[in-house]
Amino acid sequence: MDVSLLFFTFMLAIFLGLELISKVPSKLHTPLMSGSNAISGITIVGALLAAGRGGSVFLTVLGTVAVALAAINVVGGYWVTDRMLAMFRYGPKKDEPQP
Amino acid sequence: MDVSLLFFTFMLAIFLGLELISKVPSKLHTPLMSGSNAISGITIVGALLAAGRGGSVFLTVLGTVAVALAAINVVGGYWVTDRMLAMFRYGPKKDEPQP
Amino acid sequence: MQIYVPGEDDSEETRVPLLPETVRQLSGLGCEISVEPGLGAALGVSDSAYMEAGAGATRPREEGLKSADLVLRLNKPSPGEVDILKPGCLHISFLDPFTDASVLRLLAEKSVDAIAMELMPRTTLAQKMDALSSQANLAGYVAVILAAERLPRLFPMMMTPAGTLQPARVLVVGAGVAGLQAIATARRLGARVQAYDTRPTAAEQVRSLGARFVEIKLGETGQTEQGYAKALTDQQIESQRQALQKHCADADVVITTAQVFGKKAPVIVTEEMVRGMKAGSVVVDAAADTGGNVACAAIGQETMVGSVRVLAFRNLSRRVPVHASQVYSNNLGNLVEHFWDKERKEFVLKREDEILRGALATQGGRIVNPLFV
Amino acid sequence: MQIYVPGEDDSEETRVPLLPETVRQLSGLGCEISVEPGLGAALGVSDSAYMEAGAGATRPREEGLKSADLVLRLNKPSPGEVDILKPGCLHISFLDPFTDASVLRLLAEKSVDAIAMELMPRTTLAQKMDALSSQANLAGYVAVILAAERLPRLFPMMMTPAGTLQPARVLVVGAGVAGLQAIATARRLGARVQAYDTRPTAAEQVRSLGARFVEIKLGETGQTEQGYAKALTDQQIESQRQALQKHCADADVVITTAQVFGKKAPVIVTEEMVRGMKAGSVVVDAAADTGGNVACAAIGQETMVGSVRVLAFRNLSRRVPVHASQVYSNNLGNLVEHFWDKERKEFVLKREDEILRGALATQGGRIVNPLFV
Amino acid sequence: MTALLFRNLAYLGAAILFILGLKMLTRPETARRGNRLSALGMLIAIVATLTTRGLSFQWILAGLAVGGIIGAVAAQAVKMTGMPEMVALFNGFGGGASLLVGCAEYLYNPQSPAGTLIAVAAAVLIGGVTFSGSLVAVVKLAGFVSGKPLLFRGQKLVNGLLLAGAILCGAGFAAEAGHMPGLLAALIILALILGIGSTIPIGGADMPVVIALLNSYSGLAACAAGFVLLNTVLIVSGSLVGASGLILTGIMCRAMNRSIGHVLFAGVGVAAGKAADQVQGEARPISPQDAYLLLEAAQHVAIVPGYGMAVAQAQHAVSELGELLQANGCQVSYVIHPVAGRMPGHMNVLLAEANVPYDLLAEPQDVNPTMQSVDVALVIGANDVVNPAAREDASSAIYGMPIVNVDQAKTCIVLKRTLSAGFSGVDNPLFFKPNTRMLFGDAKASVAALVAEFKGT
Amino acid sequence: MTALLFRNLAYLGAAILFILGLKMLTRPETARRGNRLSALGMLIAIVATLTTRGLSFQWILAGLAVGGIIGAVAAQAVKMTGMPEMVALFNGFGGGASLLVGCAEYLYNPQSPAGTLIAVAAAVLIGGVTFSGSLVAVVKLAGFVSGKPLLFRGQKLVNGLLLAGAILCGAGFAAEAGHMPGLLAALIILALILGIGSTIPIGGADMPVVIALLNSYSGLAACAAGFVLLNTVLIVSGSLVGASGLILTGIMCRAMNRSIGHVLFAGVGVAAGKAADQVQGEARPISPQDAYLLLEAAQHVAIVPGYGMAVAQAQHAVSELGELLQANGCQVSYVIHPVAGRMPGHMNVLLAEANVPYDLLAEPQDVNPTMQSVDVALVIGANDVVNPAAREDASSAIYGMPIVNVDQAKTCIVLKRTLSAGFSGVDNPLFFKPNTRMLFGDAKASVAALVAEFKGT
Ligand SMILES: NC(=O)c1ccc[n+]([C@@H]2O[C@H](COP(=O)([O-])OP(=O)(O)OC[C@H]3O[C@@H](n4cnc5c(N)ncnc54)[C@H](OP(=O)(O)O)[C@@H]3O)[C@@H](O)[C@H]2O)c1
Ligand SMILES: NC(=O)c1ccc[n+]([C@@H]2O[C@H](COP(=O)([O-])OP(=O)(O)OC[C@H]3O[C@@H](n4cnc5c(N)ncnc54)[C@H](OP(=O)(O)O)[C@@H]3O)[C@@H](O)[C@H]2O)c1
Ligand SMILES: NC(=O)c1ccc[n+]([C@@H]2O[C@H](COP(=O)([O-])OP(=O)(O)OC[C@H]3O[C@@H](n4cnc5c(N)ncnc54)[C@H](O)[C@@H]3O)[C@@H](O)[C@H]2O)c1
Ligand SMILES: NC(=O)c1ccc[n+]([C@@H]2O[C@H](COP(=O)([O-])OP(=O)(O)OC[C@H]3O[C@@H](n4cnc5c(N)ncnc54)[C@H](O)[C@@H]3O)[C@@H](O)[C@H]2O)c1
Repeated sequence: MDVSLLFFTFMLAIFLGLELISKVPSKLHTPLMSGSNAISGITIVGALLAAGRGGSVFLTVLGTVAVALAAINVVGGYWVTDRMLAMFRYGPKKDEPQP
Repeated sequence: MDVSLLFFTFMLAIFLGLELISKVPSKLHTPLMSGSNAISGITIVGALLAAGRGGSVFLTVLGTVAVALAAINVVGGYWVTDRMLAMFRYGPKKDEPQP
Repeated sequence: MQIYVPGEDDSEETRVPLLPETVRQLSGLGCEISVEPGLGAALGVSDSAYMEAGAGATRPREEGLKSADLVLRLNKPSPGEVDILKPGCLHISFLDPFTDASVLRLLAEKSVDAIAMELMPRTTLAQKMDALSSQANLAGYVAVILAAERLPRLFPMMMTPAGTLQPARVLVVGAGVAGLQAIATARRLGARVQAYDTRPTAAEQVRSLGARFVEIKLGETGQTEQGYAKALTDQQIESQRQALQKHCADADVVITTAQVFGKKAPVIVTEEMVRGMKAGSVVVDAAADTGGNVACAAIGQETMVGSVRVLAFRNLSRRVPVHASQVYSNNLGNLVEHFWDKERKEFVLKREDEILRGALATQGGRIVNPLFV
Repeated sequence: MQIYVPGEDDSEETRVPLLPETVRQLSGLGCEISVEPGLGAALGVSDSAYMEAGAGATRPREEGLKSADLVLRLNKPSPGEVDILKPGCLHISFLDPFTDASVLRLLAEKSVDAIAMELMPRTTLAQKMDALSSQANLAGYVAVILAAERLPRLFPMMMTPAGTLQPARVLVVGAGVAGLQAIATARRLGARVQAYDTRPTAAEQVRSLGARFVEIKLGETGQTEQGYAKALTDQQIESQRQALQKHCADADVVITTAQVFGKKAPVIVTEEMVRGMKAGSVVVDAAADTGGNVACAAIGQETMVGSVRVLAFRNLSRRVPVHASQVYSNNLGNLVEHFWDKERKEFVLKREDEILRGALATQGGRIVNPLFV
Repeated sequence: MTALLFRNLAYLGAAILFILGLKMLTRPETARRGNRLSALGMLIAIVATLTTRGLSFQWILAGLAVGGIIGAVAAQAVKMTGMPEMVALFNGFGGGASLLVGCAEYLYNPQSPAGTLIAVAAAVLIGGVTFSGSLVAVVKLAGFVSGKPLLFRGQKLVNGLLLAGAILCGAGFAAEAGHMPGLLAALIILALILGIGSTIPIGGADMPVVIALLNSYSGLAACAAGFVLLNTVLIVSGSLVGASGLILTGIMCRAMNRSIGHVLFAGVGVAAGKAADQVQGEARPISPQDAYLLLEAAQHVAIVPGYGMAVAQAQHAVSELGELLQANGCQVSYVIHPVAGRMPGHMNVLLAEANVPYDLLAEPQDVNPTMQSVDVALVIGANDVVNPAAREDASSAIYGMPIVNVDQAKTCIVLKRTLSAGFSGVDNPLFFKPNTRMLFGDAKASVAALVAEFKGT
Repeated sequence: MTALLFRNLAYLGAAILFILGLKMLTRPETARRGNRLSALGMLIAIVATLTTRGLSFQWILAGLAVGGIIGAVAAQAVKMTGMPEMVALFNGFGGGASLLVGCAEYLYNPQSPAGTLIAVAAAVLIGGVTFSGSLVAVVKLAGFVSGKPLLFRGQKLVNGLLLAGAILCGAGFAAEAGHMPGLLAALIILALILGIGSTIPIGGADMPVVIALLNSYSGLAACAAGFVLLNTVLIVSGSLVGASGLILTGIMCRAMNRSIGHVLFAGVGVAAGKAADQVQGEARPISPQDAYLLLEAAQHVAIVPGYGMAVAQAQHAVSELGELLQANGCQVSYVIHPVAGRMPGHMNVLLAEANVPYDLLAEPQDVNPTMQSVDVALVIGANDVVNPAAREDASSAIYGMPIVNVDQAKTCIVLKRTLSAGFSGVDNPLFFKPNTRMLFGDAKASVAALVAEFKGT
């Protein structure tokens, strides 16, 4: 049951991912890539478990390295995306639509 | 775990449902409604279990009624949708795009 | 009610005051109409066409004028004609009162109630009977066509294998009804069009036709409640001339339509400005009827000023008599229908009516229009 | 190489064969150019403008013609002028060989190599030197403007407070270069335009300008390799007339531009058809130069046929001399440049060249053009 | 285990087919294929369910046979005009089935955890509302009772109380760990009454919207049943239908120029007219999206240009919109009032420039007599020439001028920037009529937005 | 239990924030807010994870601190021009982390079921490819090595073998129930080599596309890690990024006029030119969608109309497209060749009718000298007037005629219905040039489709 449910979730997320993005102005290509790259740093959740869960020192070190790598990805990714987006001039602020 | 996973699935399906439909030509409003109504007949899965699982006669009858109702919904729903859609003339057949 | 429609004596007049179609409209209201024999001859409309449309008879001018309750005509009557009108009858036509108000006196003396078409107010409601507008509209078109026919170059731009032909530059001075139609027509032909007017609202209207508006700072200008322009001070006229000088020099065609209601048209284009234009350029003074905007124009004629051709024909709409007659005839028809009392089958002169307050020149033996009292 | 440009004697000729701009282009190639004094006078171009542009000198006609290696001019030379040309020189102008081929003989006798502008092939490459096209283009525009000026109604549709003015109906017969430009111009002015041509490809071209194409079934028609129309059989002409009759009767303006290369223009519009038109309508015969398409037209004049006005002016492009001169001058300039050998600084007559094969009338003392051998 | 795995894979496949099917149903070219794909998914889900160990088939087959035959016969027999009722009926049965599934599951296993009981309550509540609401819709649509909204004072209050009661019953039921089946019975009754109570005040004209909404509900009911059974395919399909149904309801609402709030909480079917007469003085704005939906569904559109079109230089965009409307099968006419613009023939110049064929131009007197049959009158920067005061208000300065009677069209959309008056300075009551919507903004931008909506399909 | 529930709810919230964030990142007005929402989601997920019972924090904090600081400093310090490298680098680290997570999980619990082991292998394989591939991209972009593609014979074969080997190792590893850790080590090595091997043949110009693709991979790696840990938020977020990244890759590819196949399997960065010269004789069609992407990204567009525009009566649509391009910040000129059309000034009449300002019109001699700086030359139904044979082929009947040198623009899109010749009957080699794309169909329909794409944004 569990695993099949996971596959359901997986399938739905894939479909959602495919639907979510349809047309992106070219100036947003890089920020979008960078922003979604930051999301893929979610693997940090696994890394945290690996680093904190104990086990051999080797394992812990492995986990810690994973945490560090993932943290770079997450922190750097969001930050750099934010910097890129800060450079844009927006159009009319007032009708900034809610998502 | 189970239940939270179900909620995940639920959430994803809701989002997907919201994204899936954005602009529908007015002549498709009724068929789309009818077609998605047929999908909601999926409750027949539950009805089948209720009717076939045994238990008291009352329960079985309840289940059977549920099966019958759901079957009407499913069979009638798809059928009537197909009939509606059969009436449309399509534009150029050749560039019928894949979904 | 007996309606009579006389023709015109002026041999240059090509228009016909009333067409069979309007006769049909009016006889539908219950009017009895008679027309002068040969009324429609200039346009090839036969007397029998009028009869078929519901006219009762043709009558010679004198007989017709004597007996009519309502006279519909194009231009003002001669003093002799006024003299034979039935007292108390209603007379509708252009009266040209600003040039010569004596006819009003004659009409008043004869106790004729007279509506002067040129006094029709510029309101939305009155527009259907506004003959000044409907003729000015045609004049604007004609002005451009006259210029195009005489210009030694094309109006539109063309990029051809034998080089690029630059579009003509057209300057329109005065963006009232005639000016706007001139702008539209010149734009249609592909010219680069600039236009100028003193009324502040004109800029938007010029742009609404896709042309450029020439901005000249003159200080206070403004317009009357009727939408007519106010006359400028001498100093304003002077600075306006200066500012327009270089626009004229650039232009291949200058069309002037500036008028001031009830006054002589302002002189905007000086001889110097005309002489400063390129050889072969054309100037059309479409305000010739009220004295003209171009200093060196010979009213009514086509002359060369240096190497520039200056046209100052009167009554430009006469050059498209078919449509000019159609719109004038409709204006008259709409006017009569508007004030027609269907029960009593007669034209009712309500003094309190806004339109009549403007357009009525004489009533009950007196000149009633405040402009001429 | 000495180039000489003489003026024209015909007082009706308003065009100038070469403008200072082209002089500049040619002297840039290394030509020595002299012009007849007063060459540009008709357009107000002074002799000094030519000098500034690089012309070496002004020379009286006789002197100039005698010494020139290359003569560029507009219309064909008089026999006397041919006589004084330098043998072996090159002469480029319209020669009107179909009307009168004798000038070719004279030129050949004098051993003058002559290019006739009207023989220029209708290929993509030659288009920049194709004077027939560039003049026809202007003629199409002029034809419409002439008609508009004379029509007693407007071209565009207008829905006004005084009624709806119907747009003029324009029929264009012959949709070559002139016809297409006429269509475009009439459409710009807002008329309802129909057009007709015998060449099958014309329909698409007419529609590409947004006008209606009148379909008439005539059987085999077709066009030559050059893109010119083939002459019709008598029977075809007859059925064409019949079919066009009712379209003419509906039209306010008829413009004919039908020509057949090297032949007299076909008579398409009969007097009966003209008389069947509405009073005040206008017919412009733009094929007057080659005999005219309208039976009752007086070539070169404006006449009334019944109540219809018929115009059959020659050389319509003369009415827009500024642009007509510009394009002809550019045609000449492009022609010389195309065949100019930059090394040897001279005009090279390659006999095998496709363009020259068409346009060259005489060479080396013989008439070489196959149409006239 | 393998059977379970197989079943779950089949469910996964079915869900994918439903998703694809729904997606394809939104495009005319693929709709029919989409519906069939989704039917295939349903077949797969049913067959997979039947492989569950320990099911006895006689009852199931009886139920399937009876239901299937009824459904098929009904679907085949119904006339095209009766489609909406039929859809509503089927939908009601679906809701009823979910209700029964919820009850049966509870009765089968009364000692369920609280979560399951909540789900049971939800399935019963939503299913019940769907069931009875759909039946009311059927009855109204079929004309068994008047389509008129049944209104009484305090209706909203009653419905609110019913809902509150139902929720309380459900909560109590779950809190008591299912020991009080009476609460469930009460819940069922309340749900059925609520379904009726919330549907009867809605007029027949709004029924399609109501059915779409009930359809969304029946999806949610199935989803709730899924939570009862902890069955993923039910949850996924149910919530898909629930969510997309909501979107569809919104789309249909806007295409009928209704707000969902109005549909649900007032007898809008007829009351729109009445209600709005009272709000004279308040103009109703509309978004380009909603205006698009109105135009997209229209059979006959009258475009009335005025000076504002000229100022905005919107003629090319207008002409393009006209072409798109025609391509959509709609009859389009341009009604040119003689005094529109600022010079005679102003509109003609502009429309000719934009290549609008002369045949499409009409004068007011040609169009006015049949204005009632015009679905949408699109007023583009005109004001005085569509001012009904000229007809209605004898004291107005323009009284007596013939106008374009756009106020008599089914819907009138006015494109201008503000509510200010036109050239004549006379205020325009058109802007406050119940069937008028204001599309504020520069006319060119607004028309371009409409064009974009059309092309974005 | 409550902690678990809380954690799962937090994960649910995080996933919702990721979804909203991604959606908002696609619109300029909301992008920045979207990115911050998604960052908030990440924070929530991390904090929630830290509530897991029994975690010891010292290592975690060390890792977080080191990684966080490095990330922040790098992100702050990098110059705008260095952004792409930086993104690639971060991405590589993400992939590396997934690889390590997979390994660690296996080592922690070597007796996992086969399913988990498959997931471990997938995480390691995809993570490894992402890691080494990203590093190659960084090195290429930063100019440490030449951006040129490194090509050698049999490269594709080698990569294929590497991939097959990696899959075999993974399968063996899972089949042996994890008893052969050596296979895992081998898998790691093969994955790293594969990442390098599949990236070095790609030219520097294509790197953005490659990074987008590797980004999609790193999502999938995270998803695989999710399957290892049976953690939903990982699965959901990872597959979201994986799927949307794939779509983004496609979008970017088309905006750069590349096909994804070319990017991956040939050294397209420079080879496009070479390869295409050989395929002379084969015209490359383009869809309106792809043409839109090219135009949307263009800074300077030259529109070259011809007789086909007149036949199609496409002038209004063309004018509208021009306006949209200008509104998009692009410089637009209309290049009118003197002989275009069928009468002198043919294009002028039509463009004037469509209100194209005279200032935008240019003659060929004005534009030709700077044609290299034109991003897209849009040839609308012109043929002879853009035929490079007039310049290149002395035997051609039109040799010597000046043409519009659209073949020298960066990209040339030709709108016509077929490959047939124009008026002159001369065949046009332009259609087969490597930088030419054919947008087949009626010009009006094609331009309208482009306009629709622009407006649909
Ligand atoms: N035809 C003639 O010969 C002539 C001559 C002179 C006067 N008139 C008079 O002009 C009037 C014509 O009637 P009409 O209905 O055409 O015009 P109107 O009554 O003057 O109304 C035009 C409307 O367009 C709106 N508008 C202006 N710019 C706009 C823009 N950029 N985008 C959207 N809307 C815009 C204005 O409202 P917002 O400001 O709220 O946008 C205005 O209310 C009549 O009263 C007539 O008598 C006609
Ligand atoms: N300017 C003049 O005065 C004049 C006069 C006469 C002749 N010409 C000659 O005409 C030519 C003009 O060159 P050009 O480049 O403008 O035109 P062209 O070379 O004739 O090419 C026009 C192209 O447009 C395409 N086309 C036709 N209808 C179309 C439609 N509905 N949608 C999309 N494409 C369409 C055709 O290709 P498909 O069939 O594949 O679609 C054709 O190849 C020159 O050779 C010139 O010499 C010019
Ligand atoms: N309400 C209606 O339905 C209606 C109908 C017709 C006209 N009008 C309005 O009436 C007004 C006058 O129109 P008209 O054409 O009869 O005016 P007109 O013929 O009296 O004058 C023509 C134009 O010349 C301009 N002018 C005057 N002095 C000038 C100067 N020194 N320099 C430059 N321009 C100068 C005026 O402003 C006017 O625009 C306009 O506002 C017009 O819109 C309204
Ligand atoms: N290749 C080029 O660059 C180029 C340049 C100019 C013209 N052309 C082509 O040359 C051809 C001729 O053009 P033109 O204007 O010089 O032709 P033209 O002046 O010789 O004739 C004018 C038109 O009259 C038509 N015509 C002849 N007999 C007719 C009849 N009985 N009824 C109706 N119409 C009749 C012809 O078909 C032609 O279209 C056209 O196809 C044109 O496109 C090509």
